[in-house]
Amino acid sequence: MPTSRRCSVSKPADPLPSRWPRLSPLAFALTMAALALVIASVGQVAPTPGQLVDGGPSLVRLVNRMSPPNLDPAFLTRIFWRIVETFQIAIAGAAIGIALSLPIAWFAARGVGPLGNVGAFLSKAFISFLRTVPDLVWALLFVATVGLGAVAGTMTIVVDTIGFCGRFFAEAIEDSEKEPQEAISAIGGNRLSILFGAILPEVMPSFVNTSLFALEKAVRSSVVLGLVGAGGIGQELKAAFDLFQYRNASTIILVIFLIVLGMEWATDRLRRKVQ
Amino acid sequence: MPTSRRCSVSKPADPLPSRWPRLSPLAFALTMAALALVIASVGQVAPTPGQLVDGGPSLVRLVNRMSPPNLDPAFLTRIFWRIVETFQIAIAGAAIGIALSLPIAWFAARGVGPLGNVGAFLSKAFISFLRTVPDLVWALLFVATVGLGAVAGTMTIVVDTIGFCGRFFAEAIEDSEKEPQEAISAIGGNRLSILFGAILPEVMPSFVNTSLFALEKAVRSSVVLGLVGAGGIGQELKAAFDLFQYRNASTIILVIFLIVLGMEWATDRLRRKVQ
Amino acid sequence: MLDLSPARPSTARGALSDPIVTTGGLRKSYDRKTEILKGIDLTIRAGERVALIGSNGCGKSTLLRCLIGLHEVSAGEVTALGETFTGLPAGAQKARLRRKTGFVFQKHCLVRRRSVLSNVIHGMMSEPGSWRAFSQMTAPETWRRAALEALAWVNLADKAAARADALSGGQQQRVAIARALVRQPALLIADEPAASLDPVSGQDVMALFTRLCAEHGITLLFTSHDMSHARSFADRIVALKAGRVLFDKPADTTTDADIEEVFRVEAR
Amino acid sequence: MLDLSPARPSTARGALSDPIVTTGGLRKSYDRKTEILKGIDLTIRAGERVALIGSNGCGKSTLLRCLIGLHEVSAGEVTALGETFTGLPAGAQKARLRRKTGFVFQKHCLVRRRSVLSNVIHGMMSEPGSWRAFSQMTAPETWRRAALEALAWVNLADKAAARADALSGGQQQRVAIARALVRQPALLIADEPAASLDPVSGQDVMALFTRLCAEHGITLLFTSHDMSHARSFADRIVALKAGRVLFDKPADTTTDADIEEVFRVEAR
Amino acid sequence: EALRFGVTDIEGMEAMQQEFGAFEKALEAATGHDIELYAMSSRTSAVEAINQGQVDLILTGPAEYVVIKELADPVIVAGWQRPNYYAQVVVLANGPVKSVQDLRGKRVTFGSIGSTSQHLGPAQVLADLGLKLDTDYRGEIIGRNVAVEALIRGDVQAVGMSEGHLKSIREAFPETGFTVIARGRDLPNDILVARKDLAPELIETVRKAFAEQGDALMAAVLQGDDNQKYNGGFFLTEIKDSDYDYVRSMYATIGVDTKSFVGD
Ligand SMILES: Nc1ncnc2c1ncn2[C@@H]1O[C@H](COP(=O)(O)OP(=O)(O)OP(=O)(O)O)[C@@H](O)[C@H]1O
Ligand SMILES: Nc1ncnc2c1ncn2[C@@H]1O[C@H](COP(=O)(O)OP(=O)(O)OP(=O)(O)O)[C@@H](O)[C@H]1O
Ligand SMILES: [Mg+2]
Ligand SMILES: [Mg+2]
Repeated sequence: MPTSRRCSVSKPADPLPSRWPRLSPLAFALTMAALALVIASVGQVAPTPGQLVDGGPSLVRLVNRMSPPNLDPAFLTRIFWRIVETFQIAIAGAAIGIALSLPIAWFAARGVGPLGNVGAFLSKAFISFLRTVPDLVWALLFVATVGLGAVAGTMTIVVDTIGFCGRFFAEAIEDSEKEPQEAISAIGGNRLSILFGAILPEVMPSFVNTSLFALEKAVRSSVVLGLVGAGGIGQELKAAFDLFQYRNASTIILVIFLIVLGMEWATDRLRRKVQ
Repeated sequence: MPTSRRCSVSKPADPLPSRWPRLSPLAFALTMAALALVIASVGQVAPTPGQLVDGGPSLVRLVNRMSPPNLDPAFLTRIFWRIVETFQIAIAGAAIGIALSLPIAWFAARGVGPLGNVGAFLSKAFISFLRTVPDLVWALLFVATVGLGAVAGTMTIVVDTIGFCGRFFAEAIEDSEKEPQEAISAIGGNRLSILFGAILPEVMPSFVNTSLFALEKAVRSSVVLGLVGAGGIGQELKAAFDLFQYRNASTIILVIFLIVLGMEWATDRLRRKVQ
Repeated sequence: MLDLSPARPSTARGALSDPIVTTGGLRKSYDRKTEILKGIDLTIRAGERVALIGSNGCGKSTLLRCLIGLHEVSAGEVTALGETFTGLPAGAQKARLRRKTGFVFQKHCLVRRRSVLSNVIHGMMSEPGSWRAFSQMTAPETWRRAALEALAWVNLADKAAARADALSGGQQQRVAIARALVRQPALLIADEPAASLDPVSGQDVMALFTRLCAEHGITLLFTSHDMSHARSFADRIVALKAGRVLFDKPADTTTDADIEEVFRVEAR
Repeated sequence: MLDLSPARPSTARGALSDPIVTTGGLRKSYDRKTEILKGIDLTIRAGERVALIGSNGCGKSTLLRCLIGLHEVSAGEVTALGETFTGLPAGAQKARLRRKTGFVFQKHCLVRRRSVLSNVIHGMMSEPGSWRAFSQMTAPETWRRAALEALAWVNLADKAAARADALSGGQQQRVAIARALVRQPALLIADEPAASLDPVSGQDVMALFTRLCAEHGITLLFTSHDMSHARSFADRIVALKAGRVLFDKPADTTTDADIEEVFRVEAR
Repeated sequence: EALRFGVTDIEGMEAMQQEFGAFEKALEAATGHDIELYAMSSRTSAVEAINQGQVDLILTGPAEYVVIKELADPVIVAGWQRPNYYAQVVVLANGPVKSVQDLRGKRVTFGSIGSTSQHLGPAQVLADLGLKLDTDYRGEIIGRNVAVEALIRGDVQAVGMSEGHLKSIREAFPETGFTVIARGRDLPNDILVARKDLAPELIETVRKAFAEQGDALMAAVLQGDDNQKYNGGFFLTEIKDSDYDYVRSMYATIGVDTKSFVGD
């Protein structure tokens, strides 16, 4: 400080730190390789702006073909019941999936979970595995186990939800602020105490977001439920396209959009509640 | 404090706060309704434990049918090229999608973005819209615009990626620590300064996670690329199932699983780098 | 940026200069139940150094934050650096106001994943070409040098390359001070700047403030729980109690009895 | 939980009681370049109150954190409350050690989205049935009462229901103190407990510590930048400088010259 | 006891009720057994369901039958005739392709892998006319909706589909003209099969119901909108497995050996 005796001793020649972070040669090479890969890929398969501009008329044609949406009351009633059916399965599947994701994500969170780093890796691998095995295989398995229908549909959604929520919950847990956790640990709290005392309050908004996204995904997903003969709004949409009933399809899309918007709104409200 | 003069004035009868948070009647009713809905749905469509236990033998049978994986070199070579093809499209699509998601998510983040709350809501609605419109419709649009093939595939993945990353980026931005942002704002930083100075360093781990998940999703997604005739490993997997070549399918699943694990590992490394 | 060449004439003590901050009947409540500030009338003149004292939770930080629109004012009017507002200042007003203000927070609020130097460079964010202040990578050479100099003032030049969260509590506090000083603010607001500094560093920082105020005509408003700091480094002491100004006196006429009164707890 | 009935006999000053914390050649470096602690030998006896002083960044917080295994010790040995370890204590050791320790952090580290009462109840987390300490909703009535009482000690009983982040800086600090005190720790480690407290609250908190130490035989190790606190509330003062113990003296024989020496900056 | 009746290619229970609700009642009346309906959108899960005994009866298409026969060895109950069930190759009316021979070296898309009318049938038609898949033309699997867009745009030159598909496409694209340049023989019938370990008396009861009360049952089937494809058709009770050898040869045409299906 200039006015104090300290000032005189502060070496005037403290060097400016280098502008760029110092990377190890390996890290540098990897970064460059990744960049080159991205650029090469983008160069080969990205659309040119001209192509995009040309798309205007096709867009108009497509929209024309899809409008006006079919608002026939009988059709709307059918759609309504399909949505009820979908929601029932989606809510149950997402709720069970979210509940199961919580402990699994805790196990999978490095440095936080109770199983150590190896356990965390294995849990992460398990979550990835649930995600990698295609829906069709789960469908086969569940059809063989519990038969065709809503129960198998629920289980397929459970698996999908764990594959998704498990990863994002674990990430939120790993990224949550360390200080309050340290504080509880210093008082003698165990890992469970840290989880419930410090981590959960902190990650709640992120969990709400992930969970409601999982629910939304379950409602939107068209493939999964059909595979096990469970039907739902997604099937109706697929059927509309298969029969080239574009006006029916646009009605269904609009309805789903309204639902998604509603859930977006609910997510926002809930997140502000737990903020 | 007991030993000080303050002690004497502290009212001894400071009441214990009530155990439960006080909810407005409306909030209470809504909470109860939501709970009832979840419980009712779970009750109707959840599997019983017995059903799950019975599933063991079917699982074994299914695994038997899928093993050993087909390791024929010719087949593996084909798979390899399919994966290269898929990666090229997935990387390009995800990279463009992530790049576009950044500004959109900023617009969509309540209280942070430059467009105000209405702008944020509209941006969120836009992101939701991209997500709601089914892949098939995007495929129709892009095929009509740029023709069948890799470019249309890339664009479909771009749209999917924005629909996903837009939401999760926006959430991360909204949830990021407020104090450093306030500090920069107090010094006269504008919204862009706050974004680059305080928010981005803070949300980097979460962005890395979301982005690499989006890339993984693009690689895994079986439907999207097939829709526009861009092929890819997902298409190969679907064909293997449709033609009941289960051993081929299991090879493909294993390969995808290895890739997913690799990306999981990369995610972890990268996130620790930016931590 | 501190331009160190021709020091502006410091305002003579005692001579009444122009008001730079004025509050009229400022009230603030966070919720309907309790009002934290119950009508504060305060005038701070250019070049003055004012200490704000009061017991924990009396509303010092709240008042400081209201002055630059970090909190909405519930009632009353604030005029700071020529900008008059009620509630929150409008966008453009806020920008103009904050461009000339330096603010040191009680919680130092550094960006923990960035280097110390980057954090100080953030102080340039309201200069033209502000995007270059995003981090030390993008900053122009002059800013980088200015930031390093500001760090040298608080004796942390050797930590410039360290990550902000690898610093001790007191060191972080000093980085926040450097961030507020790197550019020459007309008004410097500092919320307990010396709270976690060791005795010598605390003295040094207060002396640095005094020197900068004298040389560049900076107006200083700071809070402190260290009465010796308040008495020796401020021209004036403003004491808050129960949401009102208890007294507002020149520092040299403030007595021990006055101070005791500030922190005395009344029967509720 | 503080059991207030039959106060354990406080250890008489002067009489040498058993060591409760011992470090032998404790070294600590965060990275390869600089060693923060360069061999600390320290003995703290049961019932003592020890103040740790030193300039910013000299390693006080680092030392305190090493004692309960929050940081890995690079070299040397620590014995605390009968647990001896090098590096990091093993899981079970850590649990036993921390069960008997109260720790007040320099950054108060409250869980900001929980109520003040919940935060204090967290102090019970190492008691049997620890899950009930997750929040005030699940806690048994006795713990809730004990927490409210601890809050009353620091004069915050009326804020029990507020969210932790709705408190002022000094109030948060006091909540952290209540959290460390709510259960009767054998060893209380407090990192600048009075840093952002107003003068009277600071005195009060230090007096509270003293009283609890006397009544319950608690051992106190605290850091402070307020030399008057160190001198009047500690039995012994340990000064750190340049990674070593500069002196370790009874508080009443520490002179002003000693203290000046601690904070004097040598030419580098 | 209840007979579990599954239909492939129906999307969900709701749709199943709508299409086959009336038929369910009629079949209950005709057999005296309770009937439960199940929907299966994928043939993979259909195979799984019949193998695990989750359904007793499956109504399915010819290509699926060949697979199920291979993997689950079911018992044939009755054929469901679909008049006008044939595959065709569709091109743009005003496009460059005027005959099948023009398709040499061009791109042709098939709707869904292994589907009788969209993949096997059209490929067989072209093969019958001398065009070999993947040597004389490039065959790709692309959904009908996208394929039609691509056809209009000129990316592909022909699309394989059934007669019903073309009808709905003509309705959706009134401004575009489509021409059929090749058409196959009528495809084998849809078929109702029973799982192999279902009690023979039960199978006999069902078979008798179709033989004796076919008209009533068909009238009930025709209550469903999508089931109009059976309009004018009959239940055929004299169906042999060898009737489907034509489908097996179609599989061979697309390069799939039906013996290589992996079952239990
Ligand atoms: N976000 C908030 N919501 C509700 N009440 C708040 C909030 N922030 C502060 N308060 C309350 O306002 C009062 C004043 O807080 P403030 O931070 O201004 O105190 P202070 O004078 O700066 O105290 P300290 O010396 O401890 O920093 C306190 O009683 C606090 O509980
Ligand atoms: N996580 C870390 N990584 C690297 N260096 C660190 C880290 N934490 C602290 N340091 C360095 O260690 C030294 C000692 O820090 P410490 O927090 O122990 O100081 P202190 O004595 O508590 O200071 P203060 O009085 O400011 O709280 C400082 O120079 C600091 O820069
Ligand atoms: Mg304050
Ligand atoms: Mg410290």
